[in-house]
Amino acid sequence: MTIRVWFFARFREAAGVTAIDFEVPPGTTLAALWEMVQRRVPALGQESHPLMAINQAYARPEEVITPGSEVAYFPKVSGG
Amino acid sequence: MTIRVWFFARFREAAGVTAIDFEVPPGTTLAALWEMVQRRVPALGQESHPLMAINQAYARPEEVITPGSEVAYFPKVSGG
Amino acid sequence: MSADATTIAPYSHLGPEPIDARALEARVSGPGHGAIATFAGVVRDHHEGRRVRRLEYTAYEDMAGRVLAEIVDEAARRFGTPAIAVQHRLGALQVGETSVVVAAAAVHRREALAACAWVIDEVKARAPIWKKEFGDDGVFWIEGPGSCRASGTPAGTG
Amino acid sequence: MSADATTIAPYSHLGPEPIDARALEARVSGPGHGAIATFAGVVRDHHEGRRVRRLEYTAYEDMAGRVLAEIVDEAARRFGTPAIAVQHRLGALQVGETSVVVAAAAVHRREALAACAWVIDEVKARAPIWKKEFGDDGVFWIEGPGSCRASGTPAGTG
Repeated sequence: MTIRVWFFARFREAAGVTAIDFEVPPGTTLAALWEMVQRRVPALGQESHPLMAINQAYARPEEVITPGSEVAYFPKVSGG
Repeated sequence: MTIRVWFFARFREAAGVTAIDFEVPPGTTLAALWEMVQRRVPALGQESHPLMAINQAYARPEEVITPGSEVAYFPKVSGG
Repeated sequence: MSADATTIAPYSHLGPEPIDARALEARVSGPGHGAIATFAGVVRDHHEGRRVRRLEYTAYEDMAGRVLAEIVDEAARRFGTPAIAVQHRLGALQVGETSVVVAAAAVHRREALAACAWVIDEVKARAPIWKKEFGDDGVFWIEGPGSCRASGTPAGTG
Repeated sequence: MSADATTIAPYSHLGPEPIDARALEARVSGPGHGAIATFAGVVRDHHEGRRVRRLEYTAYEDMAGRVLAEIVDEAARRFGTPAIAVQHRLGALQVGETSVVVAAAAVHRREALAACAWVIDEVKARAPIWKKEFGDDGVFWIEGPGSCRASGTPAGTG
């Protein structure tokens, strides 16, 4: 399945793009997809604890990605 | 010495005046003066725990009144 | 709109004029302050189950002025910021009118929020100011957390 | 100026327009509310010892909008008042400009003050929004309590 991965803030600057599509097998977790992201975007290679979201809600690394999900990775937030 | 005693809020309504002058002996405490007030103003006879101030600062019943002091008695406050 | 940091000092005022909360906020604003906390006390339409029409605020004015000044000075020391302002209104206020405003600014939000909450607590506990309530059930003096019917005022004269 | 009590509901907004704190306060005002607590976050001129000239706020906008809505809904349940509003600004803000405002009203002051403080804490902890700092020492991404120099931006390009 194709999953579109969104980046924000410093991660977006590092990736140089707002989003990248990945082809992933069923059962892929957020953590596994993040490793794929890091291989594709070496500038994110040192980021060991990104925040993760599925369908615009925070999710844990072990969460499995379902078809059609919107996935995002980003650094610690600093609004306010 | 003559001490002017000020009343506020419900105590002022009970007294019917804003202030009363009392002639008191040296060494008179706030508590003793309050008893004099209650004899003069029977409507305040049931008020056993008024707030007390000397020279515009809260003071305890046992505090001794010095000549020229401004004394006030009033109910619990309710500003805000 | 904002004071220079070097001119910010604790401020307090007691009087019959309507309170301009924005003016108080402007007094505490400065380029080094990242947080402004404001509290407004407003006359509400009910109290202890009674329908309220208006409140009349009176004070031991000289002493209340001193107490308000002491409170903002103490807040400035306690919370490490001089940017504390309080204003309390006197006289007859209708439902919806503002009786008191506290504005506190600081570098960070915790100090601003804590100072604002502390000041309004102290004002209510210490300032010699009283509410007299006029409503559908009569006239009442509010005293601390309690209240008692004003003498010579039968029920329903609000 | 004030909403009817029956129309007051939690409100949240995220966008580039300047924030009208008075409009948020009007949203939460009602005749039954005796207390309004307001918090304003303002861009300050220093951070971690650096001189700051401006901040740029960006967000994961769809998610941040959801998170802000969740926060005000949860605050309404938690503090027993529907009168909670938050607005966060995006884009470039100069020193002194307001980035976020929370307004909370309730019958009594404790709920209003507690709700206001809780909402700003949650916004800072949970909303996917980021500050990029431009100042005399360069450009930095602020991330939680820390910060790191933006890639490709040497010192002093603020």
